[in-house]
Amino acid sequence: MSELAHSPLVEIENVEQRFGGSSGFLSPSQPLVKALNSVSLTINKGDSFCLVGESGCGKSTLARAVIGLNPPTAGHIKYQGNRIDNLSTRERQPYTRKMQMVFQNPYASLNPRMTVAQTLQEPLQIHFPTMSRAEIEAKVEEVMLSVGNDPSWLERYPHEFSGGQRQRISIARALMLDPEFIVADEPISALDVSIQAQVLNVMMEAQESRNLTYLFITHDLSVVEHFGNRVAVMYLGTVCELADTKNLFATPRHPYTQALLSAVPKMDGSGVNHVKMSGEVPTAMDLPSGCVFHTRCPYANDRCKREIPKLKDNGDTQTACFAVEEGRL
Amino acid sequence: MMPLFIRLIRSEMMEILQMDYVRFAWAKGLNPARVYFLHAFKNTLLPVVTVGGVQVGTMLAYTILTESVFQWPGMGFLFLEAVNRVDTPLIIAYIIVVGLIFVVTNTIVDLIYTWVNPTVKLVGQKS
Amino acid sequence: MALLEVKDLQVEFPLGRKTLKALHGVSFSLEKGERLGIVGESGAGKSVAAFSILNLLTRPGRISAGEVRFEGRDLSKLSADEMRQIRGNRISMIFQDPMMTLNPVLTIGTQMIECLKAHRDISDKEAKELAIARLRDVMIPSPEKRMDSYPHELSGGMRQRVVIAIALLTDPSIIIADEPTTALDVTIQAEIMSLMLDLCKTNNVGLILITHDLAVVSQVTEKMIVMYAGRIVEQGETQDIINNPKHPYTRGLIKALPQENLPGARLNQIRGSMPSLDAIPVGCAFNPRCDFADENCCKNLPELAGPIAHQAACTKIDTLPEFTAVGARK
Amino acid sequence: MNKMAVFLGSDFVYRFKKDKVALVSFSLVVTLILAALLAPVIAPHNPYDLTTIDIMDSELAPIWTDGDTDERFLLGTDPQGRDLLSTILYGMRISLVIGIFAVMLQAFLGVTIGLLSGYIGGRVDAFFMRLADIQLSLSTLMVAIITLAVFQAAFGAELYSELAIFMLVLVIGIAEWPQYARTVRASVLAEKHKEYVDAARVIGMAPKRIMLRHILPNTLSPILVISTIQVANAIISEAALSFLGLGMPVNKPSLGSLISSGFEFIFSGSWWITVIPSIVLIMLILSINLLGDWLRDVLNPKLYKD
Repeated sequence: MSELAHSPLVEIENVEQRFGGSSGFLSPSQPLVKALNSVSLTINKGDSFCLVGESGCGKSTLARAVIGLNPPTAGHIKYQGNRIDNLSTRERQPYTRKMQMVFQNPYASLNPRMTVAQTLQEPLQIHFPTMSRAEIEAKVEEVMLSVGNDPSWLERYPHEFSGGQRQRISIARALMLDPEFIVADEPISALDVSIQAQVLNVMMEAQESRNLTYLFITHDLSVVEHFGNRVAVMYLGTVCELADTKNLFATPRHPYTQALLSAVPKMDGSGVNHVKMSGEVPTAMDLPSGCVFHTRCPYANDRCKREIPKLKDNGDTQTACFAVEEGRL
Repeated sequence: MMPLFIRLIRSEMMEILQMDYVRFAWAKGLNPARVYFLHAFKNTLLPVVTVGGVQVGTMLAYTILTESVFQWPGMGFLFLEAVNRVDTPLIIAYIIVVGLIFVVTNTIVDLIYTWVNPTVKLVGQKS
Repeated sequence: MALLEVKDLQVEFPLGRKTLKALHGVSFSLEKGERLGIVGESGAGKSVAAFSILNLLTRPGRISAGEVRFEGRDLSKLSADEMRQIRGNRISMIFQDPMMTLNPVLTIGTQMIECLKAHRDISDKEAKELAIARLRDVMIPSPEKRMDSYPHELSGGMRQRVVIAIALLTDPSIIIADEPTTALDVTIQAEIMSLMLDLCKTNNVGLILITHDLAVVSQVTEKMIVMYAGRIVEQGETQDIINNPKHPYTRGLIKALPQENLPGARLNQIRGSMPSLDAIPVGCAFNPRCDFADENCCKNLPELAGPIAHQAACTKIDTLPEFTAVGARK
Repeated sequence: MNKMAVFLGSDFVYRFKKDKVALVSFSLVVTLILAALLAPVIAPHNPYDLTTIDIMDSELAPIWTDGDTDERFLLGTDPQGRDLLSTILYGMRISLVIGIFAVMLQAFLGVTIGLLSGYIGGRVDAFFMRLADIQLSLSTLMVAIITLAVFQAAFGAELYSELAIFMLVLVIGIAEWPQYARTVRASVLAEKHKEYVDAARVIGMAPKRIMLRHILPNTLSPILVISTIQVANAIISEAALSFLGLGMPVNKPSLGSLISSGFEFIFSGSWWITVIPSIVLIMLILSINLLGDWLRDVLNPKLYKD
């Protein structure tokens, strides 16, 4: 990763996200879901920032909040210092060009009724209406080649491609507007291992040639170890540990991160020996009080049940855990 | 009404027989009757019940037609007479009665639906 | 005579204009209490192999050739009724997505008791106690209460444990698990895998684990098969294949894993993609994606060669470069 | 041109040729529609030209029966002495015109409302869906009967008879838009959560364009499927209304009103006035419905397992 001066590109400050709970007159009231609880992160230029966590931990919700698909109910999101979470589509226009997204399901992220050419031309037609057809087609071809796609694909429909090929088309679409920041929501988890390597390589090459910054969402820790340079581990809408990849894998301090890393199946034939976590996985609807992990944490004491720990530096990584602060762990 | 249900149940069954839990039922070695009637059929009831509820309305409307064809002096025929004689109070009365019938039938349908489909809770029902 | 012997199994899907061949002659065997892993990417035919053992192929799939000998009887030739006595009783199955495997409108209790009643003529009370005992075996808290709850009231991990309990109800001799933990999170997957491992060992139950995850197979199974485009390309002792893969495809699969590469470096990818069933290349199906392929590979089909403990279907085995063992990097 | 070649070679056409029912019903529908459209050319007489109609010729039996027949009128005549065959052809044209235009109105209303309430959701969705539920539970026929009756009572029969076609199209159109709205809304809700819609929003596309360019094209197949069935339903509704005397006036009869005008005579011997148009009506509706069924099986992605 090019070690640029650490100028923050995207700042996430105390973002909260609530779903449901609204008891409209006609629509029945749904239970209140606390998807994100005051999340604060900073993504620097050139980073491959990875967000890791199990299903239901809010990593995709945070990604959608950052890109503006679901504005957060509280807190700010800043892009190069100015707030973007409260802008209308019109005001967001300059930022939309700089921020793009790649999605998880290759079979649903391309409009089945539009040819690859139409899908790729659309962003240009919207943002650069003055651009001539020839210029647009030239740009589309250039980006397709840069991502290693065969321009002959342009006239075909999405159902004629395999998962891996579609994901590469999806990446090409994200690169059409020459963005600086790309949110990738589990781009490879729906693909086979051999195809995952192809797509990851394409993303790495694009990052180097276009000086991109990635917010990479995944539940696969081995991909994080390979791809990311900074990692945030999330649990039930809260960031429990934040660190450079090397430190996190070398010296994980938060009990949940330790359990998560031990659960990853290793190939060295050492069999299944993982840290057992007691209790049942709570849902975001009945969020435990204090530290969200206290119901399953072997080191939890009554302080953990009452107060919500803040992210603090502990020498190796930043953790939100009283046991680490008090040296009990 | 009958053909509608036949077609609906057929398309639902074709879809549900491909679901994993039906294949799991076969994998458990259950006898075909149990798989078809208990596992598959109970799941097809869900859409059938909801569509059935709405059909009650159409049934009432067609009473007007059938009664006037066979000249039976039923509610529908009464309504038709009222319309021809522009007897507005009778028309209004008829509509209120019909409205009442719909409210009652739809509530019954909702109750049946929650009984058939446990995943749906009535608002305020203790699980 | 092994417990289960599959010989030259072929499966076809006649679909109107064209007939797709999903399995081109697959043979493997399983001893009592042995754990076999079947690895392959989507479309390799691993699930088809699993379902054809119990003759549960989705229409219009059917076994077109070969034998599935279980305790001496060829399952592919049995009548529906005879087959029913085996399914869920001697051989049981675990599906991939716990959300879909349990019937949403029936209670857990009903779905467990019916499986017992179908194979044992015991009273409802006895069946209920046996079911509760099994639920306790799979470490489900307060099993009595769980019997009357519906599937949607349980979490993914809990549901998969119920499915495992159902599979163990009738003390089968083999459990076929089709990607049992793919839909689960990594911490829950570790718990389910260790649970299945212990239960198989204590009850001496054979396990056929179908997955695309090499790491899970290396942790749980003793023997493994690697499948590609409807054929077995490599089979043998799991640790032997993981540490010293012979077939170029298996090597590519292992090297493509992020664990095996220096952080930040390009992953060594396998070019191209899995051929679809109606466009399988002539000769060795892997030749368009293989760096070592020559015209011989593009003409005739390589046979499985080598010692029983570790065979591979490739004529270039001895010319391949030395393979750095797993974990050498750490 | 290759789009046409692609279509002809596609599985859709392949399955069409193989399915006897689809072939028969499609050819039947095409012949009936052609017969209706070419009515002025084919029909031996013009039922609207009063000069040629002679009241004396009323209730003549069809040629092949032994009653008093007249070779000028193949299928006999109706109570006003009009040639039954040509009246049926003209009547079918009116029924088809009403059916198709009513469905177009339904489609326009239903698709717009379905699209809006599906995509926007919240209050808009709740309001339209409650409205649709009310109308559906009251059922389309009831709504039609009430509005037509009130219109006829308020504006008198003569004005009504000129505007009859227009009124019927309006009423059947307005009465049945919920069918479209619910179907479109269901598929919009399914498509809305798909990621290509999110991708469009991330590119900064205006909601209007997303709805028209992305979501609508993907809801076409369900719309196509129910359109065929809705045409059949519209024709049935029109026939029912005419039967109740609320539909087409006697001087410009549709199939429905033709059947109802011959109804009194069914017992007094001249059965053909009701029976023959009924057969034609049943053939028309049956073939359209069969075509619609076949379309549903072919286009329904869930059942279509390649």
